[in-house]
Amino acid sequence: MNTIPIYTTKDFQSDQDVRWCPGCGDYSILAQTQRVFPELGIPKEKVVFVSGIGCSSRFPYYMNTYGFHGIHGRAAAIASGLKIARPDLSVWVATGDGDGMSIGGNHFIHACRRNIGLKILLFNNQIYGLTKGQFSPTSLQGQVTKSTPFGNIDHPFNPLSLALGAQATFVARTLDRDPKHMQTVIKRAAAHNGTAFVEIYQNCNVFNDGAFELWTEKDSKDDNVVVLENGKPLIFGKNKDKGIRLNGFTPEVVSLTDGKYTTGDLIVHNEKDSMLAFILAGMSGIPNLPRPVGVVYAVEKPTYEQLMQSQIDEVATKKRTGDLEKLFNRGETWEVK
Amino acid sequence: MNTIPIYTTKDFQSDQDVRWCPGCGDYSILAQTQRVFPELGIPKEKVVFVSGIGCSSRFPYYMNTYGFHGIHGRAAAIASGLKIARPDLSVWVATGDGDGMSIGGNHFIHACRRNIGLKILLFNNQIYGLTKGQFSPTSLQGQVTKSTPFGNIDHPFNPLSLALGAQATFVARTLDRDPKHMQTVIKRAAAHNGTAFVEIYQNCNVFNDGAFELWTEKDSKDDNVVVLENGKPLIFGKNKDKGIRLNGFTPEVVSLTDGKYTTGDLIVHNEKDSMLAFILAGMSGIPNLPRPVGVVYAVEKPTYEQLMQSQIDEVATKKRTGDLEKLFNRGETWEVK
Amino acid sequence: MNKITKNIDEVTIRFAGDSGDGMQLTGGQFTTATAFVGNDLATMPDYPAEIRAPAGSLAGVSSFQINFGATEIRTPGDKSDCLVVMNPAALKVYLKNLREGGSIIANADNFADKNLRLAGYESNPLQNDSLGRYQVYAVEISKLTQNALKDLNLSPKIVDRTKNFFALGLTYWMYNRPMEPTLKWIREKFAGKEDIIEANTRVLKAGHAYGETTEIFTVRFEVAPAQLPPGRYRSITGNEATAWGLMAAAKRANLELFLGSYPITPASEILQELSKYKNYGVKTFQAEDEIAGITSAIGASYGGALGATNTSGPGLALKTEAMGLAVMLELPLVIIDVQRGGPSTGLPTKTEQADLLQAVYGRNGEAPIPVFAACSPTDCFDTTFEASRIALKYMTPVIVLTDGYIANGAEPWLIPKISELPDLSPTFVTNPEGFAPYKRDPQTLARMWAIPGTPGLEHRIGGLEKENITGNISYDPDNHHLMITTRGEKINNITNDIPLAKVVGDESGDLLVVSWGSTYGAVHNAVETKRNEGLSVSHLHLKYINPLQKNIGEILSNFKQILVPEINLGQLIKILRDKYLVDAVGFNLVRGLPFSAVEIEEKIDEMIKRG
Amino acid sequence: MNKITKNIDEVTIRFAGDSGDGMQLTGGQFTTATAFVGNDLATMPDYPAEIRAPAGSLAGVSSFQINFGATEIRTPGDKSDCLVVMNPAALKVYLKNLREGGSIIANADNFADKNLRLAGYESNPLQNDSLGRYQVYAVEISKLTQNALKDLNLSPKIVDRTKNFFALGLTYWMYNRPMEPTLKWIREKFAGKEDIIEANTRVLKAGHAYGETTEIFTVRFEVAPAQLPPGRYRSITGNEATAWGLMAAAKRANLELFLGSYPITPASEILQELSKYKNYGVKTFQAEDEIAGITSAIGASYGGALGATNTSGPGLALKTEAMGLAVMLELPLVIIDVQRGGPSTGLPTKTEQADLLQAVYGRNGEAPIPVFAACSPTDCFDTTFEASRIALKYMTPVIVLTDGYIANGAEPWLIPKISELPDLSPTFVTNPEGFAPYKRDPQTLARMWAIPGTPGLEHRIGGLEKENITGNISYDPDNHHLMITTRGEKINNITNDIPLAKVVGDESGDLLVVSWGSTYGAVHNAVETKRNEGLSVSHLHLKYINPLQKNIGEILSNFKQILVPEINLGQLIKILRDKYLVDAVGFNLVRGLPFSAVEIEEKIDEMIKRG
Ligand SMILES: Cc1ncc(C[n+]2csc(CCOP(=O)(O)OP(=O)(O)O)c2C)c(N)n1
Ligand SMILES: Cc1ncc(C[n+]2csc(CCOP(=O)(O)OP(=O)(O)O)c2C)c(N)n1
Ligand code: SF4
Ligand code: SF4
Ligand SMILES: [Mg+2]
Ligand SMILES: [Mg+2]
Repeated sequence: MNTIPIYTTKDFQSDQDVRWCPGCGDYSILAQTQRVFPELGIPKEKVVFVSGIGCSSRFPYYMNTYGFHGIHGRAAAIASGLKIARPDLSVWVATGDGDGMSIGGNHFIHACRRNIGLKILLFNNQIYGLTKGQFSPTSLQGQVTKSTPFGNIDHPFNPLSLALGAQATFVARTLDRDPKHMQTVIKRAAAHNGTAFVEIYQNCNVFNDGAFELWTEKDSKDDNVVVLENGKPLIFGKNKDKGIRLNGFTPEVVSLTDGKYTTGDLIVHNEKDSMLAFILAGMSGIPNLPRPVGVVYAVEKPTYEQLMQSQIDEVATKKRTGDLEKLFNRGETWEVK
Repeated sequence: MNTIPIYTTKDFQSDQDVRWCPGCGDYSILAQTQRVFPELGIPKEKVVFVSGIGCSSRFPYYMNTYGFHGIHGRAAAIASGLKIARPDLSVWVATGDGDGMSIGGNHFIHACRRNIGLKILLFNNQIYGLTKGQFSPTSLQGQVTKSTPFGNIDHPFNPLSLALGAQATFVARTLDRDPKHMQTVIKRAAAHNGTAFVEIYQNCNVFNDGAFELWTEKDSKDDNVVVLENGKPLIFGKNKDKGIRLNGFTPEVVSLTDGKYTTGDLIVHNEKDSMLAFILAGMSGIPNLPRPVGVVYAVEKPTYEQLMQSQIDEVATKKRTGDLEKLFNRGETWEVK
Repeated sequence: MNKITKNIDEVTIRFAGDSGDGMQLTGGQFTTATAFVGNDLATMPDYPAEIRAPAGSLAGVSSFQINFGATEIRTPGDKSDCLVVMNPAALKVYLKNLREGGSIIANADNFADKNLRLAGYESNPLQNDSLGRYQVYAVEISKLTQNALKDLNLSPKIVDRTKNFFALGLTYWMYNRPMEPTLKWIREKFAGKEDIIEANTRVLKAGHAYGETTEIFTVRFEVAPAQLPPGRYRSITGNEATAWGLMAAAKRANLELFLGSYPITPASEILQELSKYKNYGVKTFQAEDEIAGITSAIGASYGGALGATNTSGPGLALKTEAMGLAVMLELPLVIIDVQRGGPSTGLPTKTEQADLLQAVYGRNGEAPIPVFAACSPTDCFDTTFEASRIALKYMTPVIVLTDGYIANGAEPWLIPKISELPDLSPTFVTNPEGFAPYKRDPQTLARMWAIPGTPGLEHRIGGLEKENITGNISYDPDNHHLMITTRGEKINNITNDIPLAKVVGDESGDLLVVSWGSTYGAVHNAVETKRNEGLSVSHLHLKYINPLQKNIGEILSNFKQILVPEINLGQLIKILRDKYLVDAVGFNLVRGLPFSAVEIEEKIDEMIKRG
Repeated sequence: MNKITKNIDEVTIRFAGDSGDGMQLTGGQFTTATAFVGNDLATMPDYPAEIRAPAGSLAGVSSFQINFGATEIRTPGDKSDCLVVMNPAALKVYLKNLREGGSIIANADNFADKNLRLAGYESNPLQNDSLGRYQVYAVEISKLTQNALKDLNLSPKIVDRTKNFFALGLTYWMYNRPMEPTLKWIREKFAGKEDIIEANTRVLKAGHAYGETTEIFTVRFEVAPAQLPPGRYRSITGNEATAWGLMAAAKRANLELFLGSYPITPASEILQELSKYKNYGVKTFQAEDEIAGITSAIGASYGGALGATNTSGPGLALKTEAMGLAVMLELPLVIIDVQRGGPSTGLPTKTEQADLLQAVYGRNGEAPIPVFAACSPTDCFDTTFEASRIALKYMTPVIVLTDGYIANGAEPWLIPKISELPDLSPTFVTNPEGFAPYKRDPQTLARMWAIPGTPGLEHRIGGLEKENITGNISYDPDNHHLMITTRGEKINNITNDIPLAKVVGDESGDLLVVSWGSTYGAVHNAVETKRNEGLSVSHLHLKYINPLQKNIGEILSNFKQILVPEINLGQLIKILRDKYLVDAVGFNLVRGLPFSAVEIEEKIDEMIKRG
């Protein structure tokens, strides 16, 4: 039996110079990933990072694991093939809001649907970084970018809703500026069986600086972020004095101090409730609600690679392991002398 | 001022031989569309049907309007360009579950997100018809098809959930075998401002016969279909004796005759509630629930082409209509004599 | 009755009828019986256009052609000698493919008003004299079938469905084929349904007896067994052979086979065939589109499988960008393009050879990929196996071109012994010492291959230009030039690893006809005919399109004229003219159909005459 | 001080520094001042690789080169005469591009430990004798800037940001450029920020004064105005010119312009530029991917707009399938490919010419598309306009090839009068009588164009093969051949509509150098040089790659040798050899860089010597 070596963060740092702009949120994502990996209990050589193209997609070069820097938008498809061929590997996808949601949107939703064992980290900076600042499908309406000098008229995706709508079994959100939280979420994603989708709010300080300030800055975040914890009511605020309750199906903020509502009135998070998951994901689209972060949804469902293996086993049991020689000679054949 | 001629169904029938298999559900969709169009008040020459490739994608040939038979999966993208260039046209997309959800999935979700004024009719037969019977992204798990001789291991999309997750503003479902219902839904789609998505259960009697029997056959449909009507409680059953209520966020069937529940306990349909829409769409994934048909969701939101026009108007007001000659001579120029 | 038996060398028969008439089954059974007597053969189904048309319509006609003989058979036959038609539409569609003086066996019962109208006949061709140039046998097949089954109490629908066996029995009699293989097949196929077995058996025999006893048939034909290499044979279509070629290659490489695919006519059967072999180390992945098809296969190759993807022209177009990635990554990958009529959606069910330039040149940047072409159904096996060999040995994607004609066609295949096929096992690096992802084998220039899961060899690859040896990203100008030329050289090196080209006929002369892909058979036959007539003409067939074999230039230089027939507007010819500066002449018919030998023969005559 | 003024014909200067040093701005201002005095000029920025690197690192260097002169300028210059470097990394990167004996102006203040280390210098090159072959001016630019602004109370950061104006002022003095245009620009750009205006103004003047007064500069240069055609000029980059070419074409066609696009280096600026002109009848659509980019443009063209799409190599690969659709639909469409280093992701920020064969041949089936190539930044305007003309007149997609080099480079552009540009208005059919969607103009073979919204002309088109004239789906073999050849003929007809090719130099001789695209300038200069030396060499430049002009064959036949330099492994040459059977020789350097004239000159010498 092999034992897994005891790793440190260093073991996951490759020898390549990290080439993001100083101050870029990508550094934190890299650091947290490198910090978390020693704890996952996966042999380093069993880990593969697959990416597309974008600033975020440079990620694999910096991880001292196997790495595959693909072409724009195709990371999920490449990774799917790899995972199906090699279910023993731990396959991670590092992608951007352009790479994963624009050109790569189809592979993304199909990976979710199939519940293939990929861990997809979406570096959402609401901009195309590498190509120097055009809008992305997560850019805000009205956002002025290089390709929308008069403001963006596209309505953005909500990545969590999209993943849920595509039948994802694990959906989470975290932030570049909250290292501890990100570490927890990455660990949860690693532990999930099937497609795990993590949206990471990532600041592009060059082309979209401050996009997530409200939810990352010291003085505003407590009042604008609600951290989801399974089984716990949705409470937030600097003084833990606010909560989220449902009005019909629509979440709303209530005060826990004005006597009208108590903790008992609040939504209690249940990771396994797919309908609640949609409600929580949808909060990003409603003004004045705090932004939920954490694991929004997590259920177990047979993975694609498990189903494939069962089918292989089943067929092999019924029909024995295939013998090509016999196959070729099966059915109508005849001898020429 | 032009008046619109009074059309009959015949006016919308082209001179091309209809070439679907005898018994195919596509015939009904064509018939209902041709029946409804005279009532829409749109001049025939302003209507364009755009399609991709598939049995369903032959649709444009049979409509005596403008028609564009594109390439596989790209109908929504072609139609988007057309609608942006020509907002005056009524642009319809006829697509299949392969064309629209497999190869064309990305264009589909982006059209929904942008709320571009397309009417998308998805002929869902849960199979690839034209290529003779491989599974599609809406085929059921376990389904035996030409490419899954031991049963399909893919988990299917729920087209309604996918559209909602992609921010669609109009989402509906109807059935090939219910002409009246289909007519209503098509009319509603036509009237919607923005992307209107209609999933049509369509029987492929050659490669996937009976896939929707439960919801279309006389003796089973009443007990297995719940027809959504805005503002009305969800009641169904041959004797209108069953209803749907929520247990937490999960819909469940209750009897209206055993005294436990009354109509007042049931879900009341509200087309404008996005969270309810997800719940209703999600019903297809829960065993033993009736299948909802009708308009699941319909809200007004500025369309892409409207936003573009406002922006053009705004810029034109601020900067006047562009004069190319002036533009070329603007900024740093110099004279050579 | 006095029946004459004529000995003939070669016959072509076509069975044609409505889609519902079971013509493919009939043809298949005839094929089995023909193989059984030891003839060489080739077959070709012709399906109606993609969407099923109304019964009896021209668009709904389905047919099956078989060419068999006592000598080597290379094509399913140009014109048929005998046309079996179950309805007027079938006659209408295929009469032009019947040779003058050929026989027509028609189900007279179906030549009634409605069917005649659907086929566009004003009057019954069986009854007027429009078919004077042919030998017409109007047989009341439906009625005779009903008669044969009268006492069985079967539904009229079922009775009607057996009528193709009547036609089959009749042709068995005419061409002296044994009924036993079909009778056996009926027993196995319908095991448990005794009434169906009985019905089919009776009708088959009734057809046979009809030939034997009625007066209208006076001649039957005898086709002696062919001299085929000894061994065990089976019939195989091009698409089956392609699928099996991949399986055999993976087996001999000791790798799992991974097919990433998206259905498309006429390539879907490869996916369908491979999806049956879950228990053979084969994984098939029906992806969301062609791009995911190829990129998933690249991912699988990266993981150490034999990655493959299959498609037709429009799908190949979509895979273009990813092919460039595979070139950059230098990973093995087999890309199969079953060509069909283009451009765009074109003629999806018809054959064409117009993807050659796309395969050779259709990528951004300098992205050389070997391109091999199969020339017949069975050659699909060999070509796919060979492509896998080169892909694994040179760490490169390889494109295999087949086309709708050979993909759907079938011929007898001498079943190989798996253990006697070449060993293709790659060497995975496992030793970290001296490892660098772009270190190359000095002879092949193939790079080292280390797969995930190997401790100590963790490394990163990608589509950006990479530094020689280390594989790190490099923007250095000279390195770029070096890598571009190295990748080119690697592909050119393959010429050292493939056999020299061989001319059929003299090594020099007046005219050389150069073919590639599925035109092989027609060209071969035409050149043979013309050589027998004494013309100085030879034949060169190219399996290797890129790189070309070393001796092609020399061969071309030995002929006064060069003719290149292609089912496109001239594609291979561009490469030959560019590379060898020879004034080759193209012969181009783009009609969605294979060439007939006669067309080539006429062109040869014209060229020779012109001198 | 005694300062000498030297008259020179042509100078090349490069400004280089860290990404944050404002070198692009500096270069831009120098360009304006140079245009102001009437020199001809060409410029070229060189950005760092895509992701921004740490300050002071080699990867972070940004530069701007300008070549200007009293004679016609065709390239941004091979080697520079003067190199202005703001830090050691800039020196390290660009020293090899400085000619022997050239000048270096360095900001000595930045040549300190950390920066030297980052650039990989062991000791300060300004202080050791490693730069002996150059004229080195080590100027304490940072300190002098600080001195000039001492009393203004600005933050050190802001002060530091103005130091590029010192370098600019100094070069203005050296090359005798007027400061006024820049002073004016400063006033306008920073209107309202008086302190910034004051700071920049002071520093610019300080730099100028430094040259005038200090002793280290003894020579200044005078470059006389060039003889340019009279008229109003502006500086324009290739990507801007492409965007404007599309706008001008749409204007002259009386159509809306629709650009369906997806960002990709180095083509994104075309989308960005056009997105500014909402009020000019321009609609830009940033699509979800390249496929949606082109298909939306096809949809827009179908609706009666001038549809266009732009991309670079990997994106062109993705558009392949849709291009085939456009061929089949016969709709106008302009496809712009700004080539970059390949294959795959390759060298995204570098230049290359390796998409030519993809553009000409890279589609499934026979799908001919005209391919035109621009040769300089301003030629992008003409080529795009011409492509639009052909697209509209022949109802066809047209591909325009430019590349990273000319897309980012700039030169003076004689601003055309819109009203004097050719009228491109298409005729939309409105009369139902005699209308059929595939009825053709007998001369051009272009089909009739009826757009949605036209009563009575409702019709359907699509990617399946269509019946001649009616456009209905047709599976007929002969019709297919007819349509395939007709589409081919239509494209060939364009040769009747384009001017004949002209040779620069003698019409016959020892050597003809054939160029296409951005190698134009270097080849032109090299041939000119060699002709001046008395060699029998001429130059043929091809803008029309497909179809080739009618007289190309004749021209080629008049030379003993033919040389085809390309930044690829030989692509145009394949077409020439195939088509004209001439033994042309390739000259191929694929380094992500433009050719220098010297490289071409050497190759010319070699060829002439070899004879
Ligand atoms: C086929 C193709 N199209 C376009 C590009 C250009 N491109 C590279 S990265 C990118 C978008 C990057 O945005 P995102 O995925 O959000 O990553 P970020 O840089 O913001 O991390 C684009 C459009 C490409 N490399 N390939
Ligand atoms: C690029 C490309 N890939 C694949 C195909 C083959 N193809 C044509 S239709 C189709 C799927 C049809 O399924 P669906 O969209 O569900 O339509 P249906 O026939 O069931 O109505 C496929 C795979 C094609 N024509 N083009
Ligand atoms: S451009 Fe933005 S996302 Fe890219 S490295 Fe720089 S800061 Fe990060
Ligand atoms: S194959 Fe199926 S979907 Fe297609 S026409 Fe036939 S019945 Fe309809
Ligand atoms: Mg981004
Ligand atoms: Mg379908």
